[in-house]
Amino acid sequence: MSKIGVFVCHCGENIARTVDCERVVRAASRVRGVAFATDYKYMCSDPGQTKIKKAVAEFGLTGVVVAACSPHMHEKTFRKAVEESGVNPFLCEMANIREHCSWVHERDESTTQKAIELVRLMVEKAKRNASLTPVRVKVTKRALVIGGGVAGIQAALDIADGGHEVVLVEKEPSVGGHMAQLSETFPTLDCSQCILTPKMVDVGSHPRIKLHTYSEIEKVEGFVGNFKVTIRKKARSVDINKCTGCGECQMKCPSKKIPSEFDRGLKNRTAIYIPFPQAVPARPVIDREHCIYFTKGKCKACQKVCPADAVDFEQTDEFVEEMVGGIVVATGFDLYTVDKQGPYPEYLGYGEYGYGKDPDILDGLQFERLASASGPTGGKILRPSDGKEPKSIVFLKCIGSRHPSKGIFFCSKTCCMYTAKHTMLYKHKVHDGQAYVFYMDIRSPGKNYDEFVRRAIEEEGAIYLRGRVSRIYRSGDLLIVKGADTLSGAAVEVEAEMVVLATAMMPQPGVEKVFQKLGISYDEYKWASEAHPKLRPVECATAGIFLAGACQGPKDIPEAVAQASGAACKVLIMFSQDEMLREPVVAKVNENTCIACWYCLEVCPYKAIFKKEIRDRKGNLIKRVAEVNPSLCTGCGTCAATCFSNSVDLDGFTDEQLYSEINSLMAVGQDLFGEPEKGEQGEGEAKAA
Amino acid sequence: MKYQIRLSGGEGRLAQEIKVRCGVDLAKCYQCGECTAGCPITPEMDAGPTKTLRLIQLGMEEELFRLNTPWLCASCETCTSRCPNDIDIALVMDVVRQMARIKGKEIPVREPRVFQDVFLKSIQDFGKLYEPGLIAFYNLKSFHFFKDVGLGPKMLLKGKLPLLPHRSKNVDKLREIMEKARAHEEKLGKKVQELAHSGHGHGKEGH
Amino acid sequence: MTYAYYPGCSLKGTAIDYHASTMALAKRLGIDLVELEDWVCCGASPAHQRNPILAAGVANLLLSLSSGVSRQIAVLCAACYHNMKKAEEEMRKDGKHRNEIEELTGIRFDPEVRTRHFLDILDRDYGIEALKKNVVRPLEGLRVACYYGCLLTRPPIIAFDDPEVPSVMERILGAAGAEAVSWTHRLECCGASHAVPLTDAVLRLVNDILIAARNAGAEIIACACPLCQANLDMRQDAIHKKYGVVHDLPAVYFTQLLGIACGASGKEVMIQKGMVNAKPLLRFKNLL
Amino acid sequence: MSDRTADIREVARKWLTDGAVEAVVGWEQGTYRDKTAPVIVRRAEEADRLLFNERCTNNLMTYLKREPVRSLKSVGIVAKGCDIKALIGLIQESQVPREQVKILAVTCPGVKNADGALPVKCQACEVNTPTFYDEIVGDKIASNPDRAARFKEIEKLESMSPAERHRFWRDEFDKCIRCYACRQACPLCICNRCIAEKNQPQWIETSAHPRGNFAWNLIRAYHLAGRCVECEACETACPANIPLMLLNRQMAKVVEQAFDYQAGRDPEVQPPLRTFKLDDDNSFIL
Amino acid sequence: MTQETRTEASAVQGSEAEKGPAAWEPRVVAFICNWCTYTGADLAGTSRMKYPPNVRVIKIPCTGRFDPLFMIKAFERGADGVLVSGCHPGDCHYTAGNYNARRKFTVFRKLLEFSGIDMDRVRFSWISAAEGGKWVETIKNFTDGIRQKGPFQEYREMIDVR
Repeated sequence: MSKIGVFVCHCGENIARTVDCERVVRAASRVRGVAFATDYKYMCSDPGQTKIKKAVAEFGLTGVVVAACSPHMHEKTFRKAVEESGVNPFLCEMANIREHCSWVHERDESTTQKAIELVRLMVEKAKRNASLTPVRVKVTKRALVIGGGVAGIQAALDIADGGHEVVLVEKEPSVGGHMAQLSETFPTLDCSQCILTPKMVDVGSHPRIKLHTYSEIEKVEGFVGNFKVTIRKKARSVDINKCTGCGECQMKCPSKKIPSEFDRGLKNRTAIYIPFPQAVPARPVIDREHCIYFTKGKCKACQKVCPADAVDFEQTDEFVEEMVGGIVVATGFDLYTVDKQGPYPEYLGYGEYGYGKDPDILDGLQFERLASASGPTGGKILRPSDGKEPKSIVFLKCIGSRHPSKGIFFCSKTCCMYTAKHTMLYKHKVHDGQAYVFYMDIRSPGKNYDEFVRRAIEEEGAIYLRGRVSRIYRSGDLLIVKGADTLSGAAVEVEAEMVVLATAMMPQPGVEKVFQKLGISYDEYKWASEAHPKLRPVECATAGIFLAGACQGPKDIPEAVAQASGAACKVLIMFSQDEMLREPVVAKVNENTCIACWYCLEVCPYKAIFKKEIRDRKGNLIKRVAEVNPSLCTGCGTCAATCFSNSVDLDGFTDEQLYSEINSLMAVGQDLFGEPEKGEQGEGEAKAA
Repeated sequence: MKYQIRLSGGEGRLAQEIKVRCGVDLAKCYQCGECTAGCPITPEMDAGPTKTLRLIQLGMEEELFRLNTPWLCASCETCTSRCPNDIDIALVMDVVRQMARIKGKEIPVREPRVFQDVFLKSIQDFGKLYEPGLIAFYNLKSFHFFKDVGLGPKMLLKGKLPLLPHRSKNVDKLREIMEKARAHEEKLGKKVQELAHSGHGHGKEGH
Repeated sequence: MTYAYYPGCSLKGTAIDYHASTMALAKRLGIDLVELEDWVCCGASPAHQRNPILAAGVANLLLSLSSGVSRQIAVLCAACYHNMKKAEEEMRKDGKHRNEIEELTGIRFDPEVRTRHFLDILDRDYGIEALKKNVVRPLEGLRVACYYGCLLTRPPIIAFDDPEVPSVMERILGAAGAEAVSWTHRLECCGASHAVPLTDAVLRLVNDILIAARNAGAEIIACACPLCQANLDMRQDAIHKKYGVVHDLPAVYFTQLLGIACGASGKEVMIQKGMVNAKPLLRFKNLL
Repeated sequence: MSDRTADIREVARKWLTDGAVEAVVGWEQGTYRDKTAPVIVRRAEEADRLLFNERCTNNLMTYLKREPVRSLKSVGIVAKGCDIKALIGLIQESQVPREQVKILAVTCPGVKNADGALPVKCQACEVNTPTFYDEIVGDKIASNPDRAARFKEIEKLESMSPAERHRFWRDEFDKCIRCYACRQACPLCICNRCIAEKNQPQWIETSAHPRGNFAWNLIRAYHLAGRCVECEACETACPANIPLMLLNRQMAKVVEQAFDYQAGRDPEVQPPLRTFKLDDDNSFIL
Repeated sequence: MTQETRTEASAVQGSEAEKGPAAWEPRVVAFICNWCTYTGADLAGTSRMKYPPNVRVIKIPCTGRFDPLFMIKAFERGADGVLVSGCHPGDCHYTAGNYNARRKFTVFRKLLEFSGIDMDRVRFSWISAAEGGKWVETIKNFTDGIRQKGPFQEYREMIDVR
């Protein structure tokens, strides 16, 4: 039989003014299972807390209900008090008779009545409270960073400088990501590589950073604090330790006609290649699809010339296991392509622009390469078709982005700024040229951003036309761009010599496979989803996994870097303790009645529910059931509410508790508190202090 | 075309009516101009599709029906197929024409309407299009007596114009459908009325 | 191979040559086209311009007509095809709309029915290879500008080829030995429905199209739509008067060229019906 | 015109002889001429007990979730298009492993109710020729579904005032004797321990009392929302003739309209109450 | 439980029988989520807004925890109206609890409506921690609405029959 103590707080006058606290005490004392009831001016004060502790000891209370302010205010206080008196803190509940009662109602019978019922409701709950112990999770103080773009680099460096080991995984042969491809960066126009390369070098040489380039995530097991990650190191066909990066092999390689990924096809590379001069590690890799030896069976030119004898054709993919406590996802973005069968087949291409087949129709990154001093043209703006300098150039914004009929609704956020930058770069390089920009809106919030755009228009003379373009077609030497200028309400035809499409920022193609392995959620476009759009923007719903950079949605460099440092900081916070404590409000499964329909598993936002096999001694499968991993569960209770047979329940908000809370509501009118029936003396009778 | 825009609530009504009549939601239009950019007839049009849709969004009925744009629309559906928001703009133009007729508005360009009438008359009578009749009628009604007369005899010469109209057995069914369509039009009209009275049809309606 | 056949008003009137050449071609390819019984006009543009639901209703009536042979209806006129296909697809797509139309017309929509443009039939059912086998008089060295106009590929739901970059006509005439020039105005509108009422606009558009074709080095234009053909063919005098440009560029139906390639005589395909005479050119290429 | 019965026996015999399945579940001639009964055929020579006719109204899938069939390693089951929908449901909710069942689909022109009438499910049937099976017998039959038929009765009820509707259901539910025949007959009532049998807490009162009856019948329908394949087994089974399908179909209608989902179509698709869309209808939430 | 049955009877009759219908007060049960609506209600309190005392709050961690059984039970216990409220879409403390809940609402609500339950006695709302005012308004007009409707007779009948 439970012995509940009820402690009614006056909160000075705050409660007592409108609620008749004595009556609440009297009523409470007559509720079944209440062993003691009293009131006091300030329950949260020291003497108040002492009252509670004394009562617990004196009457051997099995539960405590404090009728006072909102639990959000003082639940911790009172639970601590109860704990100090030697009772499990989770046996203490609060009835909110201040915010939800005394403060919002007039002094009136009905107000006191409500207070009484709220108390009774909490008593009914407290009766069914269980002693709970916080979930403890041990933490492996090692981090994994997925993606070696600027975000990944930043996160890795911060965590490593924070004193912890970091494993950095990059799928390309070198770190650097898209930022390494950029020419100059807005709004300061400082050279991208000048600011990035030092960081790349740091990552390569940092004592606490273990770099896996040309590698991918194979498998992720475990949970927060204890992930076991398997990494596939793709066969480079070059022994990095032997190789000195002299580049001889590149010179000799006979297959030279492979479009360079780094230069986005504007330049060719060899089959054995170092992606770009500043690559880290500055070691070549053999592209087996194009290598003559791998395709035709003979050549080995590179091997012959290699002074270090580092070329190894027999090399195979290698698997490495790493134990880590936290993971930072920085898989970044790629560009939507307007061609028919791009890497994003689920989105339509732009037939009206001839699917961008025309060599003089480029995308933003290609233009970056053209404008880059280290680019294919050494920084000159020249037409891929005939190497001629374009005297008129048209930039189109929102290509793919904000274009529902092509399947994409979102705004890519960075295009307004980099297009403005492009017009400037163009003007700086082609003084007698004219840049036109077709835009729908100019979105330039951010420090010095709008000033930057205005400069492009006012000083660099770019002509901005507010409208979309309906069609582009070639007529002789020119590209005819049929657009509109909605401000003058007219159709516009521009004769351009080059067209640059600001195509949408999209998640890396196939990145969802990584997300699935990590068990983190992503939206319809496959952008990774954060735990809370406002308050937890760098965490994933899955504990121990954090987001950095454009894998979460379009971002520019400063944002990506800021978020990366945020993520790193979150990891460091996690690593600051050896163990993590978590509220014991977690779901549990009744294995006898569970029928493995996996509804709970599907609705769980935290992927905290797993399939468990129950086997007999001989190991024969008896049945499958759902199992909750308490260190992942955060106690939303969606599973419990979804299970048809209520085979899942939630500690702290159990079916029984809620049932009896609802039940207690029939306590309307005085009647329920009428004199206890015969034979119920004593147990119903509580000593009113 | 000059006018000052005064807004005093209830602007959503016009868009609402369009939505009721053809299901097109003009709240979707973000005025990107792609329709105007692609429209083959813009040079002849006073406003062009984009501006026309804008007037609807702002509930400017009078100005809308003063436009020649809807009447010059050639129904080539370039706008519809390229609209980034999948708005069937060509359909909207049709509906505007329809509403102008229902509300008995004075139309800026008469030719297309006359052509429409004559054409439909022809198929109502014969179930099929009797082209020579069409051209003749049309010229009479639109007072361009000698329009395409140049062509007529030539075409006859070339045997391109049959001399007698042929008549289809399904004409009655066709007429019935035309009748029903008219009825349906009125039904929608009532629905519009109700919505207007029930105070619906404000900007929010779209979402 | 048997299909129901909906000619539509034009093919029995101004575009009688389209009809004739199609029949001649079909005969040679062994495709029978059985005309729908008691068909009526599809309403062209005026119907939906008057009242969109009217167009859909009429289309549903047409779709319900029997030919006794097939639920696949071959259509030649781009306007008819556009109206019927659009109505068909929309009813298939949207149940609510479908019920509305069924109620309006009192005719049950049969989801089995398919509106097919003859180009599509040649391309997908008959097959380019099979077509090649039937070519007896290759259109050697004939530089053709294939003109689709608007109604054939718009809106995308009715398109049977890439709506923005179609290639079906090029492939088919290519198979017949012609040299299909690549040009820019294949999908530009000719002002179709304004053919009669707004001649000025039409002249401007047609002129642009003809210029583009000329610049691409075309000797003849192939059309798949009576309105387009009529405009491109008949307006050249007027254009001369208005812009002082002499195009003298014959515009014929793709079926006429194919028919000739497959051995039909010029008379059979009524090649003489064009206002701009195509005979000299074809003779010169000794195709006649 | 193929003889479905013969073909079924043929296939069943084949499967049983070459050991593809341990047993075949199907229909056999019932005690009364115009009735069929479910049968489990374990030996090839028994295959001739199987038959198919317009009286094969019952949905056999419900046996898959019960002994003795449940524990079989591999079982063949004769199924009409509509029955297969239920199986798809069971597969979606991983109650039946696809690889353990061999579906002997039979094309079906429609079956008859006890009263000889054509059930609504047949009027609205769009799977006369099943599409999801291992083997199929019978000539293909084109479907011409009258989808509206499903909701005719519902619309009548919807036209009533809430009070009238409540009265209607009060009277219907008052007839309920809580025999749970509906539950037993339903192929998709998959719980071992039904919520109605859960005590501590006893959410749903077990006595045949209006209060409990109302709760039971509502929750039953709710638990089948987006899962019920409209096989009408519950209604057929109900000794009190409570029009349970009204509730089920109403749920089906809601799910169709709100989530654009129809049960029993595609084993790959998530049932609606196991997933969500960010842009689900929010209009009724103030 | 003897007491249960005893009080059950009185639970329902109690108020009316003793005080007569005049004194009848609507009884509203609110299932609200701990993070948004509960905090919103707290805000209403700290800013001393006023609303009718008819509402009884039952705290759940998230609307995702809400099981339609709760609503039925509440009505069985004599509630005249039931409110369920949680975080706005996109604000759920548990990211997706309210989305799952929303689907449950959609379905169950229609079921209640179909079974003749008066929809004015059931309400769903999203009330954020900042919307103290909205909480007050919601309770006010929900309670007033029910007051006009009077006691939930249809359900009472089902409860009372012996």
